[in-house]
Amino acid sequence: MPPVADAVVLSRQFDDAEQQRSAADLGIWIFLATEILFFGVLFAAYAIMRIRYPEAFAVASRLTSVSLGSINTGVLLTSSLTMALAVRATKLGARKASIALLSATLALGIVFLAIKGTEYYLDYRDHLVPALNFSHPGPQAGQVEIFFYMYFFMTGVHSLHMIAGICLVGVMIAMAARRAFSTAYYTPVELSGMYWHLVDVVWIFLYPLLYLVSRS
Amino acid sequence: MTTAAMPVPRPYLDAGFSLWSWLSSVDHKRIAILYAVSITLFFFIGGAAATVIRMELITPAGDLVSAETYNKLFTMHGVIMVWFFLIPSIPSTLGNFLVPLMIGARDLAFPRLNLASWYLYILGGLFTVGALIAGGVDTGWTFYTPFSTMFSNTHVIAAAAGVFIVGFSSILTGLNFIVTIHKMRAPGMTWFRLPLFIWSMYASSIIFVLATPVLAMTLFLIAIERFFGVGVFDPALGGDPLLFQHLFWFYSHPAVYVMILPAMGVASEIITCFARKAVFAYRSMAFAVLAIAVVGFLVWGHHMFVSGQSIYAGTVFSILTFIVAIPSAIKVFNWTATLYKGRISFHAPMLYTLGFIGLFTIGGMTGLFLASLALDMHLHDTYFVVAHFHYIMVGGAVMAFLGGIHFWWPKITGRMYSDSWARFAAILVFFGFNLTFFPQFILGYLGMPRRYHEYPPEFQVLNVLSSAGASILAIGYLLPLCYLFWSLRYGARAGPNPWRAKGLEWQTSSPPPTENFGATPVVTEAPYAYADAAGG
Amino acid sequence: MWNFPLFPDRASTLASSVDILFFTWLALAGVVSLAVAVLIVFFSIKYRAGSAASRVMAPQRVRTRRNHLIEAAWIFIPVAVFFTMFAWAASLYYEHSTPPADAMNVYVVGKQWMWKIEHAGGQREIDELHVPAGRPVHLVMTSQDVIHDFSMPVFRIKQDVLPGRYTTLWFTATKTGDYHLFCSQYCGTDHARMIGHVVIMAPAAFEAWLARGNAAETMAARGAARFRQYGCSGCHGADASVHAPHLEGVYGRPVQLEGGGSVIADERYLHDSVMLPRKEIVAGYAPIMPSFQGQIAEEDLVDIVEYIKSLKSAPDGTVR
Amino acid sequence: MIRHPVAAAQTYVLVWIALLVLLALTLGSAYLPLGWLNGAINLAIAVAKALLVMFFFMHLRSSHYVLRIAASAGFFWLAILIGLSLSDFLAR
Repeated sequence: MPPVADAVVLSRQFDDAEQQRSAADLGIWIFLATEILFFGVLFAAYAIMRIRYPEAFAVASRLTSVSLGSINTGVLLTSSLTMALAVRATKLGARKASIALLSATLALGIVFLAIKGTEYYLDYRDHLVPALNFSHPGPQAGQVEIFFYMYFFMTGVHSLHMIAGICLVGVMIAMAARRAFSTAYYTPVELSGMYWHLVDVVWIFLYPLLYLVSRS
Repeated sequence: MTTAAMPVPRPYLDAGFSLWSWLSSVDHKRIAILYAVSITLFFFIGGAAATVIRMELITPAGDLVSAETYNKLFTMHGVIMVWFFLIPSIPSTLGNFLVPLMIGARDLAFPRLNLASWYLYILGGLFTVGALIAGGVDTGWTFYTPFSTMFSNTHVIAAAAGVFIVGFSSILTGLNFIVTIHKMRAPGMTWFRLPLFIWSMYASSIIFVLATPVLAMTLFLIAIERFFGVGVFDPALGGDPLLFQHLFWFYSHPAVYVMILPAMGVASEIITCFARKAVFAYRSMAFAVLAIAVVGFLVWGHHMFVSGQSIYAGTVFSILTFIVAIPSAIKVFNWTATLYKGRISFHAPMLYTLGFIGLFTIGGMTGLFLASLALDMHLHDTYFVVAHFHYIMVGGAVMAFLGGIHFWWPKITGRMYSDSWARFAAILVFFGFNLTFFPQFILGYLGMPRRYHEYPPEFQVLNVLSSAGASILAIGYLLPLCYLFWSLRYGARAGPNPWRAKGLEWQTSSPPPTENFGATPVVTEAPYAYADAAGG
Repeated sequence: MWNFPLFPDRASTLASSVDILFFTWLALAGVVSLAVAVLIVFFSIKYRAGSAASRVMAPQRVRTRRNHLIEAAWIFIPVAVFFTMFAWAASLYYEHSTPPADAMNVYVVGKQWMWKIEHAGGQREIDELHVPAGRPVHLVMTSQDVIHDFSMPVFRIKQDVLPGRYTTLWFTATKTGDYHLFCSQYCGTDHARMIGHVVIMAPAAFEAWLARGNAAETMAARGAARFRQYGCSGCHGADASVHAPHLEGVYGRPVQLEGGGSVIADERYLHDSVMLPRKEIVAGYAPIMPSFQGQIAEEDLVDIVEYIKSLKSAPDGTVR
Repeated sequence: MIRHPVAAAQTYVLVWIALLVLLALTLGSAYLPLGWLNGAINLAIAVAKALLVMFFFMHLRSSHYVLRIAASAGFFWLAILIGLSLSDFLAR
């Protein structure tokens, strides 16, 4: 470790940098716990609707694009890797590497959204968007529509979180470029990373629930 | 217990006098004042709605306001009182002011987040008041589907948006308190030296952060379902209205504990001070608030015994509800035992608190009537329920809130109010409250449903009694406004510790300086080390 | 004005049981509240500041054995009381959730803001429920729009009435008279006007009332017409070519479901089979029936359900 | 100053590879006709992936126990929400 030469931005309410950093750590985890319950409502609604309409959910899930969904999962998992490496680089004081890795994360995030947008377009083309142009042949139309309502709601809220994450990462890149971080002070990058990973965790659960209900 | 007082530094009230110095302050004490002013405003808006409701109910016929207006009035009364007064009341004012002072910190862990919470609160309030001005909402504060999604023609989305936003204010406040209590305690302030008020703030914060997101997303689902006509709550679309009720009460039942846990914390502080004796069984008091917070999450289905919920689920929720009553019962017994062999004096805060214990006991016991499955078949959605939860929320939470305001007023403002006026107001509120709400228990057992704009004539006498009580209650609530304002200018200087109370907040000057303490205090003894009572 | 009631009339077998439960709670709550109040007042006077009462041996923060015993007592005594009361209330509730087999069915459809009630004989009434004393009555209820609640304080019972689903209530009236009927679940503008009467009549008077009622035809007869009108008979009729379950005698019998399990074909099952045909599919049949959700009014559906109930099984006693 | 030791870059890469392998497994298994097991496997793999992300990328492995409690609280309360709701929907 290089000696801590850089000044830590210490807020007046804290006694030392360690207290400040551990407060931030605890704060972000509590925030993430609220995010889990925020998404949790959708998972609960999904579970109850799926138990109620198992066949319709199986039919509907087959209408999603499993290839794009799987690729997107890979993209997001990879972005988590670059994010984790970016945090590590920032902690080590490797500014250029950190900027590069953050930029990669940002790019992968945009790729994810682009693929998601493509899927939305395909769904629109196939008349699968509830309230907009939904139509499905056969007697289960209403129940299939419920699946797609959940699908758009869950992925939509997730995408909003992705957009927020991308903005955060953008700010981190700008801050890193301004040399705002040091080996002693990197809390913003770390917290952005935590947020990014949690959004990834949410997707890890969305993926099998939306794309893989009944492929066999 | 702590270092000697420094030469009196500049009080936080003098840190700036412009409006902007308040609106941009990140000092937890100034933010507490911002909240105090705003929740008082909302309390009187909600109270005005209640006044018209009680006036309407003086006669059996719906002759004062139309049915539409009446429905909008009780909705606004509920929405404003629950989300804009009761839930933020003690945590956002007394909690904000006292949490750092009581644990010996300079501020909350995230002061700017704290200010952001207040702005979110105001933004949410603007949406809700906007919905009110634009024509109101008539769904009831419970937003039950499919009425709220498909059948109501009022401004449901705007009101839901207001509640959604104010939810994030609660979340951020809770997050701030948890981190502060974990990380910012002064040296020597171990977990079991924390004042019980801090324990109650901690328990409430757990509920804030874990329950509120569920409400937020549920209201989001309501808004989308209403706007786009697709969703999971309307049976006509293949959804289930009981799903909404589960999600709603998963938040809204713990939210009741967010109202009463802080009140319990306040009561514990005041009783021990005016009995000059340590709280009886401190540890079990601390564990009781945590138990209430956690088990309180497992009982929401008792709002749904007659909703068409499975009878087995109803059984589970019923027994869990009995279990959650046990820690509350323990607290009541422990407060009573605290009085034993004390040296009790009866200043206004103590009168409010003794009133709180009595009313909370009645409210809690009647809750058990409602938890009994077969009895709830009769009492559900009647005035019995209305009386029960007003005993908890108004008799409990508001009494304790007023007690707390009177207790810490000298600390917050540096001034003493007129104790005789304050005692008179406390007694007036107690009698007014009982006259308002006790007849409603009888009305409920007679079967009068809640949310009725008109009612059968044989219920009139009891309703008139209730309305008469409400007018006494209104005077009881307006009085403190007068003498407390009066004290700001003419009250005697309080000094650092007018009640000779224990606790770090009393060791700094009144009003405290911006940095709270001259030097970080060091804690060396258990809480409530009142020595007077011992040794006869 | 001054002879207002303080306690409601009681007109069912259940009502007295609920009242006993209520008075037990009232006694318990009274004892506890009074004990707390008396202790607070007593301590407040005896130990007021400046009083000469002895404070020796005050339980001052010392965690003594005696304190533990006191605490244990006021934890475990309430626990025991609570569990007893829970069990009592729950058993009463269960008793109340299982209607006797010989109960007479009455159908209730709630809509903003009225109660439409239909008797098996086809008699219809609005905001009034005529029932005989001394005979169990089983209410099968549903809503055309929002959630309502059918509340009869005189029987000490109520039940939410949900759209898209049947909920039930039952009672045996014991006393003739005219009592309140309320909607207890807030349902919109005229919620307070969704009220009516429960008229309990002596059995003979009730029969007379039924006879002079407005029934042109029985519910089953009306249901038979609806059965054809909505096209049900096209598949479920005797000479239909589609492979659909026959409905003769199905009511009250267990139905084997696709994917295992069975369910008793009660009113709820018949209702859901029309509205949500894919929820419980009869074993051996393709899930081809369309949902009638939004196509059929609940008022018509209760007629059809009553018609299906009236279909007797084939002479050999089996379901074809 | 830095309390958390910085993990080696290889660790992160290995975790990433494990995640991609699990992704392939879950995708592949979804095409095998296993009945209800499909859903169970999918969920189990999702839990495994989430744990990997949280323990390694989010450093729960080396975190103070209070942070682990905070992290599990969200999931625990979600389990309460889903579990007790299902006690109604499954028993109706």
